[in-house]
Amino acid sequence: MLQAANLNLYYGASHALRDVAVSAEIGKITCILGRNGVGKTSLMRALVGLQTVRSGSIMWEGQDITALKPHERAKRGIAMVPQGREIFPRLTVYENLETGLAPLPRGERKIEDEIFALFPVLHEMRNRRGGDLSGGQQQQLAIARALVTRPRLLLLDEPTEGIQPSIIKDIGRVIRDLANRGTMAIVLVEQYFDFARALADQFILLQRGEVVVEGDASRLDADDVRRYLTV
Amino acid sequence: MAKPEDLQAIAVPEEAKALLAGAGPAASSEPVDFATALAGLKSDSFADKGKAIDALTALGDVRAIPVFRALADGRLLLRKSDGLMVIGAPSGNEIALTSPLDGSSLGAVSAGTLEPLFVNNNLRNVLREAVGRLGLSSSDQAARSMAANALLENATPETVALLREAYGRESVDGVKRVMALSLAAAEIAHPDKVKRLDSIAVLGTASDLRVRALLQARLNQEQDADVKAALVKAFDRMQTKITLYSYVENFIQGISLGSVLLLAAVGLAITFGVMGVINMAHGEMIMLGAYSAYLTQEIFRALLPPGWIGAYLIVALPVAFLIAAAVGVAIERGVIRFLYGRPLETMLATWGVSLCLQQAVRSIFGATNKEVANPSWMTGAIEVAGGLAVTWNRVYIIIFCFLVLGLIALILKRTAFGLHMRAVTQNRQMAAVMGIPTARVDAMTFALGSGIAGMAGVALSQIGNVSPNLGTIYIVDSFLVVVFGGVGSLMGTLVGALTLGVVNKILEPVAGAVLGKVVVLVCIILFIQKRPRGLFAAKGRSADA
Amino acid sequence: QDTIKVGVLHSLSGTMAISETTLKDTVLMMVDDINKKGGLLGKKVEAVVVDPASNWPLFAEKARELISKEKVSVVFGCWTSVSRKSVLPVFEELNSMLFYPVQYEGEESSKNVFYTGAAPNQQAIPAVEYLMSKEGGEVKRWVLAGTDYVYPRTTNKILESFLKAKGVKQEDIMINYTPFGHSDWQTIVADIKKFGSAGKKTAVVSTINGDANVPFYKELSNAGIKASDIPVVAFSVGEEELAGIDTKDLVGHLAAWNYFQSVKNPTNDAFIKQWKTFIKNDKRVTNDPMEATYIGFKMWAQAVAQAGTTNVDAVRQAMYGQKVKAPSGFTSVMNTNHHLSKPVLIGEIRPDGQFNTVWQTKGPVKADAWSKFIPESAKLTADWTFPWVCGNCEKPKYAALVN
Amino acid sequence: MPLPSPLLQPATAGLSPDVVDRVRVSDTQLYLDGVSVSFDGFRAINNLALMVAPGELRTIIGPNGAGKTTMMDIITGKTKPDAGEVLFAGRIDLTRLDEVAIANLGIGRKFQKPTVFENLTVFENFELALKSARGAWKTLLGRLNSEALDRIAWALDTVGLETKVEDIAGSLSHGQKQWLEIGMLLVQDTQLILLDEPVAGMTDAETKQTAELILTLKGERTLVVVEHDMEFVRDLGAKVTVLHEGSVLSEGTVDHVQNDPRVIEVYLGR
Amino acid sequence: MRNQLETLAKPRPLLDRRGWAAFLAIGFVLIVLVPLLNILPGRGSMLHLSDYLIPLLGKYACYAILALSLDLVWGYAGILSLGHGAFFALGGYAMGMYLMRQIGTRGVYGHPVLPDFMVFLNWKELPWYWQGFDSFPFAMLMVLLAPGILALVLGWFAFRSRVTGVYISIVTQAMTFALLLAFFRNDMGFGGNNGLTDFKDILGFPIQAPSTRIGLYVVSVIVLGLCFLLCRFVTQSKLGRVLLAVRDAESRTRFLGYSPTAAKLFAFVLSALLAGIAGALYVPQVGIINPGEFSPANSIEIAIWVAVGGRGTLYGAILGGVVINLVKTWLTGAAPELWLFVLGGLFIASTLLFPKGIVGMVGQWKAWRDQKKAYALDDKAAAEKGAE
Ligand SMILES: Nc1ncnc2c1ncn2[C@@H]1O[C@H](COP(=O)(O)OP(=O)(O)OP(=O)(O)O)[C@@H](O)[C@H]1O
Ligand SMILES: Nc1ncnc2c1ncn2[C@@H]1O[C@H](COP(=O)(O)OP(=O)(O)OP(=O)(O)O)[C@@H](O)[C@H]1O
Ligand SMILES: NC(N)=O
Ligand SMILES: [Mg+2]
Ligand SMILES: [Mg+2]
Repeated sequence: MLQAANLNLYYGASHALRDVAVSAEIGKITCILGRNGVGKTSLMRALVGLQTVRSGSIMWEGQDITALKPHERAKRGIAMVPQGREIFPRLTVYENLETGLAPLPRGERKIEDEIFALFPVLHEMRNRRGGDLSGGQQQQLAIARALVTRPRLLLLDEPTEGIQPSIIKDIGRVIRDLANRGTMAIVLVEQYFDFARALADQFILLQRGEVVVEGDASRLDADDVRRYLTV
Repeated sequence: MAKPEDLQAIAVPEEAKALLAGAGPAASSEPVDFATALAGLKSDSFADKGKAIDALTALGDVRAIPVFRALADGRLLLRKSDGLMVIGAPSGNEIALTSPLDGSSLGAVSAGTLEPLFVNNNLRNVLREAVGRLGLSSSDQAARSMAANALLENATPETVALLREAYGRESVDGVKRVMALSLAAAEIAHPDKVKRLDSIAVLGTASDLRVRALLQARLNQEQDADVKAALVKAFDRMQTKITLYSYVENFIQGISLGSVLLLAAVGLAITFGVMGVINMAHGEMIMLGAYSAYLTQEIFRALLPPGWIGAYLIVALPVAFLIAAAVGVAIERGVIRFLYGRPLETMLATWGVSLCLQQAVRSIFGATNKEVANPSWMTGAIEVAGGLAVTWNRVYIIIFCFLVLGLIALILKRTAFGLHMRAVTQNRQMAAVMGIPTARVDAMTFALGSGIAGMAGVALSQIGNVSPNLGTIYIVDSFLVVVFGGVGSLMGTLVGALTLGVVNKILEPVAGAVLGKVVVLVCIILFIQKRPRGLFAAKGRSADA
Repeated sequence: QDTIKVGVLHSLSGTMAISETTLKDTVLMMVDDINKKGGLLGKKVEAVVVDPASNWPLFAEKARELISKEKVSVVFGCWTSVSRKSVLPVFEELNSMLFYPVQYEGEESSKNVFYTGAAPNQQAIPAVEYLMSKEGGEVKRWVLAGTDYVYPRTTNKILESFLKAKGVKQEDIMINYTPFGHSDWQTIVADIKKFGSAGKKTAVVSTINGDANVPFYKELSNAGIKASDIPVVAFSVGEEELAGIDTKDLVGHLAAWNYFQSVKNPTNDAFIKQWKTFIKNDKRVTNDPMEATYIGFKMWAQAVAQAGTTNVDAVRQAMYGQKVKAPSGFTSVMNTNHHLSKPVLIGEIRPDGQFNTVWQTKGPVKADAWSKFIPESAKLTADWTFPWVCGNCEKPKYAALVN
Repeated sequence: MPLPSPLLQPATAGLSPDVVDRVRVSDTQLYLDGVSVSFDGFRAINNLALMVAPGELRTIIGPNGAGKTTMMDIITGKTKPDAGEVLFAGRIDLTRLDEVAIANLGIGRKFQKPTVFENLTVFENFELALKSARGAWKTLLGRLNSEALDRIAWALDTVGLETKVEDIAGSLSHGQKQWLEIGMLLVQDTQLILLDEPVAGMTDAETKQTAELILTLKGERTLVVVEHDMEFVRDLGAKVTVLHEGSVLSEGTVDHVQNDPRVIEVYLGR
Repeated sequence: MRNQLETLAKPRPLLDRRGWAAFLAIGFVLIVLVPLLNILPGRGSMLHLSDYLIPLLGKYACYAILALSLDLVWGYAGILSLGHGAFFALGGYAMGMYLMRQIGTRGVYGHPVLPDFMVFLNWKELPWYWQGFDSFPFAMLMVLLAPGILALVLGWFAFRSRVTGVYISIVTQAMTFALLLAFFRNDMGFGGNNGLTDFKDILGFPIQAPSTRIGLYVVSVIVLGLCFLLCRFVTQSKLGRVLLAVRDAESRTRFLGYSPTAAKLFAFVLSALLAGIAGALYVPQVGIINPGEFSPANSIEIAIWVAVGGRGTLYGAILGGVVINLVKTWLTGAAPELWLFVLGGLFIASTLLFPKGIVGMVGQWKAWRDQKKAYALDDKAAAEKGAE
C-alpha cells in the first residue's frame, strides 16, 4: 500500500506540488488526471525519488521511503514507465530489458516470456538499438522494461502516448489483468480520458499542483472532468 | 702500475712464486702464466690493459672468458682493503665475489669496499673478440654461435684458422651455419677466384646488414668480371630481401607505436568513451601507475633477494591498478559525481585534479626522472633477419595491450556490471529508477578506467620517462585516439590507435619525425571531415539527435 | 635587517622542472653556505625563488618581478635558450645581472648575462675529435641526432663544417631532428643501426634534449646497440638524466661535459658532500649545470666582495678575470666575453650511472661566444672591456681611443 | 565576407537544372514515388508512393514502426532515401537538398518527441521560428516588426502559453512543449506543415481544439498529420493514408480505412 | 500581453544603464587612472603604481580579449575550441614578424634584411612569406588574415561536415598541435623553438620605453573594451539567439531553416580575429612570440579561464582571464612550490561551488534567495490556512 501525504515540491521558487496526497492499493488502479503542466509528472517523479520533495511523506508497505534513493525504491518493488519513454538509446532492446533485472535477487534474474508475448515486436527487434525504434515501439519497450522488475507498485506516466490503437487495447487489458492478480498496486497518469475511466478504481484530479477532486472511480463524473480538464 | 705485493693476494702460492720470480707483466713475448697476465689488467693506462688482454688471449686459457666478460661489464673489481682482484656479481645489497683464478667464492661484501677496473669502448671490442676467439671452443653452443658471429666482421688469418678448426668439430647445424658464414666472410678477398665465388655464394644466402656491407665493400675493389657479376647478383638479392624486411619492420614498428597509443588511451576509452567524463587527469593516472611500478621495484630491491627482481613488473600491475583505481574512486566520489551531465565543468575540475596530482608527485618523489629497470626478460630484441629486430618490451606491450582491451570488452559486453555501466552513462536517472545503484556503478566504472590507466603506466614505464610530467605527454594523444576512433567504441579505439601508429611509422622515414607527425595530424583533421564522429561512429537515430 | 637578495628563476613545474628544480636547490645550497660563512658584505644573503613554470613569456614576467619588485641584486636562472632569450631584454632594460648555467649554442654575449655553461667549442668539437682519434675508435661515419631547436641545430652546423674540414664525406654524415619530448625512437634507432652497418666505424653525436633521452636510450639498449659497436656521445645527458635510466646496457656510451661527479679532487668531494647533506638524500647526484651554478655563484660572491657593493656595474667589472677553483679540478676563469674557461672531459657511462673519464683536455679551454665555424659569426668578437665594450663587434667600439 | 550559406539566396536560386526537375507532377505539393530506405538491412520504407495536393489536409496512420516518422525524415532531408523520388511543389527534388534548404523552401515540421530550444524562453523560441531572413548577417542586424509581433501574439494565444512567454522552455511540462512546438510552426508560416503526433499527451478537449486549429489552416497550407488518436483523425475528416511496413496499405476516407479488414488486423485491433 | 511582447521584441541594448556606468567607470580607472598613478606620484609614494605592473596589466588585457573570443564561440555557439591559442599565436607571429623587420641592422650580425636566426642558420634571403612585414599596415592586415583565414577554412570544412562536440574540440586541438610542431621546425623560418625575440621598436617608438609600455597598455585596454562591445552586439542580436539555439539543439535549427554552418562560421571567424588581435597586442608587451603559444595545454587553459569566470556571459570570461592570471602571477612568486595545489584546488572548488563560474554566483545567490522567499511565503499561507 502506497500512502503519500502533504507532498510539497518546488522547482526553484515555483511551487509545483502543494500538499498533494495520493494512495494506491494492491490490486487497485489509481488514476491521476489533470491538464498539461499541473504536476502529474512531478508527482510521479517524486514517488520514485527522482525529485526531492521539500516536505511530506511517502509510505510504502508500511515504511517511510521519503529519504530513499531511486534504486533503493526499485529494490522495494517500485517501477515507473516515464513520460517521454527514456529508453537507453545505445543499448539493444534486449539489454534495455535486462536493466530491469538489477533490483531482483540473484536467482530471479530472468526475463519472463510473458513480456514478449505481450509485445511481440520487442522480440522481433531484440537486437536493435533502443534508440532506433519508432516512438510507439519505444513506448512498448518502456512498459516492458518496467514489468521486467516484477514491481509491486507500478507507476505509469501516460503509457499509451504514441501507441497504435490495437496495442492500447492490449495494454489496457494487461493493466487490468496485472491489477486483478492482486500482487501489484498501479498508479496511472493518463490524458486519454476514456482509457483512464475504463481502468480506474480510484482517482485524483490535479490542478495547479493541488488535488481538487479525489475519490472512487464511480464518483468521477463528466462535469468535474469538463470543469478541470477543459480550457 | 701493478705492484707485486698486490698480486700476492690473488695468486695461489705457486703462481705467486713464479711471479715474484720476475716475469714481467703482460706484453713480453715469453710465455707468461695466467696470474701474471691477469695482473696487467690493473694498469691505469688503457694501452697497457690492452696488452694484458692480448697476453691473456694468447695463453688460450678459458679461465680468461669470465674475466673478460666481467671486465667488459665493469664487474672486475679490486678490493679496496687489499687490492685483490675479484669478479663481482650483485647479490642483494651486496656484491658476491669470486676469484678470477679458480672461480672460488670469496664471500660477499658491500659495494663501497670495491673499486671497478675500467675499460673503454676500444678495449671492449678487443675483449669481445677475445671472448669470441676463446669461445669457439666453449662447450656452450650459444657461446660458440656468438663467438662465430662476432668473427664475421673482423676475422684475422689466425682466427680464420681457429674458426675452420671449430667448424670441423661443430655438430650443431645452426652453429655450423653461422660459422660457415663467418668463414665465407673471411674469404671474400681470397686471391683465388673460385674461393671468392664460393664465398659469395654462401654469403648471398644471408640477409645480414653486415654481410651486405662486406659485399658492397668487395664490390668496390673487385676486378674480376665474373666475381663482380656474382657479387652484384648476391647484393641485389640481399638488397631486395632487406628492403622487404624494412617494410615489415616499418609495419611492426607502427603496430608497436599503435599499441603504446592504445595503452595510453584504453583507460580513457572507459572514463571518456563510456562515461563521457572529459578526464583531464587521465594522464596522471598513467603517471601514478608508472610510479607504482617504481615503488614496487624499490620494495623488491629493498626486501627481496635479487633473483626476484625480474618479477617486480608482474607484481606492479595489480599494485598500479589498485593505486590508480583508489585515486580514481577518490576523484569520482570527491569531485566528478557532482558534475554528471556537465562534461565541461568536469573538464575544468579534472584539470585542477591533474595539476594537484602532478605537484603532489613532484613533492613526494622529486621533480627528476625515476629509474625503472627493465627486467631481463623484457630487454633485448628478437633478431629476425636483415636487421629486422623487434625488441622484447615492445612485444610484451603489444600482447599486454591486447589482453587488457579484450578484458575490457568482455566486462563491457558480457557482464551485468558492463550493462549497468552503459545504462548509467546513457541515462543516469532512468538507470536509477530501474534499480541500478548509479553511485556505485559510477565509482566502479571510474575506478576501472583509472586502474587500467594505471596498468598502462606500468607498461609505459618500460619505454619512457617516469617523471611528474609523464601524464602530460600522453594526454593529447590519448584523446586524439579515442575521438579519432569514435567515442564510445572500443573497436574504434583499437583500430584508431593502430592506424595512427602505422601511418606515423610509414610517414616517418619519408617525412622525418616532425613533419611526419604534422602530416598525421592534418590527416586526422581531414579524416574527421569525412567521418565527423570518428572511425567507428555510433550509428542510428540516437546518434544524430 | 638588510639582506642581499638573490633571484632564482628556474622552472619548478612544467616540462623543465625535471632539470631545473635541481639548479634551484643548488642556488639555495650556495646561499645557505655563504650565510653560514657569515654572509656577504656583512649582510645575509636571501634567495627569492619564483616559478616561471616552463612558460617562456612567464620567464620574462617573473624576471621583471624579481628585478623591479623584489629588487634582487642578481638572478641565477634559466635552462633553455628560449627562456634566456625571453628574459634577456628585461635584464638589459633594467640593467640587472643573470647567471646562466647551461651548455648552449653560443652566438650571444650580453652585457647583463654571465654564461657559465659550455659553449660549443667546449663540448662538441673536443668530443668529435676524441672519437676520431685512435683511442676513441677512429670513427668514420657520423649520425648527428638532435632535438629540433637552436642548440642542436647550431651545434650540428658547427660539427658538420668541422667534420667536412676533416675530410668526412657528406654521405658519411646523417642528420636527424626530432621534436621535443619525442618518445618513439624505433625508426630512428633502426636507421642508426642500418647506417652503422655499412662497414665503417660509426658514432652518434646526440644533442637530444631533456625528456626525449630516456626513451631514446631505452630503445637503444633494447635494440642491442652496444657502445662498442656504435657509441653515442651526448651533450645533454649527465648524471641526473642517467639517474632516471637503467644504465646496465648503456655502459660505454659517452658524454662530453666540463665536469663529472666521478672526478676525484678535494673540491669536488666537498661539493658532493655539501650537496648530499643539503638535499638530505644520499642517492642524489651532481652534474655539470650544477657545477656551473656553483662556479657562477662563487664568482659573483667574490666579485661582490671585491667590489664592496652589489651594484651591477661595479660587480660586472669585478667579474672579469675572477677565478674559482671548480669541482672539475681546474680553476675556471671568467673571461671578458662573459663566458668561462673550463676543461673539457669525455666520459663513458658506467653501470652505476656515473661517468668514467676517458679523455680530458690538458687545461681549461676558453669559450668562444661566437663560433669560428659559422662565417657571419667568425667575424664577431665579444669583449666587454675597454676598448671593445661590445658583445658582437667586428672592431672595438673605442678603437679610436686606443691609438 | 561572403557567407557560404543557402540562406542568402532565394529558395531555388543556385539549384542545378536537374534538381529543378522536369515538370512531372506539377500540381502536387508533395510527391513521393518508389521511395525506399533501409537501416542495416531493415527496410523501414518500402517503395512508398504518396501524393498530396496543394492545400490538402492528409492524415496518416499506421502501426508503430510502419515508417511514418521515417517518411517525414525523408521529406525534411534528415534521412536520405536509398531510392525513389521526393518532389516538392511538383518540381523540386528534395532528396538533393539538405535540411536547411528544405526548411527554407517552406516545409515545417513538428517532431514526435517535442523538441524545442530548452535554454531559450518561450518568446525566443517563437522569435527564432518566425518567418524572416535566415542568413547570418541578416540575423545579426534583424529586428522584429509589429506584424511579426501580431503573429507571435496570435500563436501564443492559440497554444495557450501566454503566461509562460518569459519562461525558459526547458521548464515546461511535456504537454506544454508539445504546444510550444505547434505554436512555432504557426509563426514559421510554411507552405507545407508536417505534424508528427500533435495531440499525444493532450486532454480530450485540447485534442478537439487542435483539430479545429488544423482545419482552419487547411486550404491555405498543405498539412500532413500523423496520429494514432482515431477520434482526432475522425474530427479532421480528411483523406487517410494507412502505412504498413513502409508502404501504403490502404487509402481513403476515415470510414473506408476503419472498415478495411487489413487495417483492423494490423492497426486498429478488434 | 501585447505590451509585454513589445518590450520583449525591442532590440536589446548593448548594456543597460548600470552596465554602461560600470563599463565607463572601469574604463576610466584602467585608461586614465592607472597610467596617471604610474606617471605622476614619485617612486617612493604610496600611490605610485610600480612600473612592472603596467606591462603585466597590459598582458592581462590581452588574455582577457583571448578569453572573450573563446567565450563567443564556446559560450554562445557551443564550439569548445581547444585550438584558440593557435589564432592568438598567429596574430602574435604576424606582429612579431613586423617587429623583427623593424630591428633592421641592429641585430647581432647586423644583417640589413635577415633576422639573426636566419643569418646564423645560413639563410641567404628572406623567404617569400616574410615579404611585406616591414610595413605596419600590411602586418596588421596579416594579424587579421592569418587567423581569420585559418578559422574560415577549418570552420568551413568542419561545420559543413557537421563536426561537433568533442570532435570539433579535437580537430582544433590537432590543428594547434600540428602548428606547434610545424613552428618548432627551424626549417619553417619562424625562428624555431626560440621564436621571435629581441624586438627594438614599434612604429618608431622604442619598445622598452616606459611611455611605449603605457601606450601599449592603454591600447590593449581600449581594444578589450571595443571587443567586449562588439561581442555584446553579436550576442544581443537575433544571431546571438540563433547561436544559442545551435549550441543547444543544432539539428533543430536546421529544420527551422537556419544554417548552423553559417552561424557558427561567423562566430568562429570573428572569434579567431579577436584572438589574433589579442596575440598581436601581447607580443610587443611580453617581448617574445614562440611556438609554445601553440601548445595544446595553453589552449586548454584558455577554456579554463572562461569556465572559471562564467561561460556564456562575456564579462565572466574577461573576469576569468584576469583573475586566473592574477592568481598565477601572485602564486608563482609567493608560493612557487605549492602554487599548483592552490590553483588546482581553486579550479576544483570553483566548479563545485560555483558551477556557473564566478559571475554565476550572483544568479545562484538570487535563485537561492527567491526560493527561500517562496518557502517563507508558502509557509505563511499554510500557517494562516491552518489557523482558520
Ligand atoms: N525542471 C523543471 N524546472 C522548472 N519547472 C518545471 C520543471 N519541470 C516541470 N516544471 C513545471 O512544473 C509544472 C508541472 O509540470 P509537470 O511536468 O509535472 O506537468 P504534467 O502535469 O506532467 O504536464 P503534462 O500533462 O504536460 O505532462 C509545470 O508548470 C512545469 O512548467
Ligand atoms: N536508424 C534506424 N536504425 C534501425 N532501424 C530504424 C532506424 N530508424 C527507424 N528504424 C525502424 O524503422 C521502422 C520505422 O520507424 P518509424 O519511426 O518511421 O515508425 P513510425 O511509423 O513513426 O512509428 P510510431 O507510430 O511508433 O511512431 C521501425 O521499425 C524502426 O525500428
Ligand atoms: N641551452 C640549451 N641546452 O637549451
Ligand atoms: Mg507529464
Ligand atoms: Mg513515429
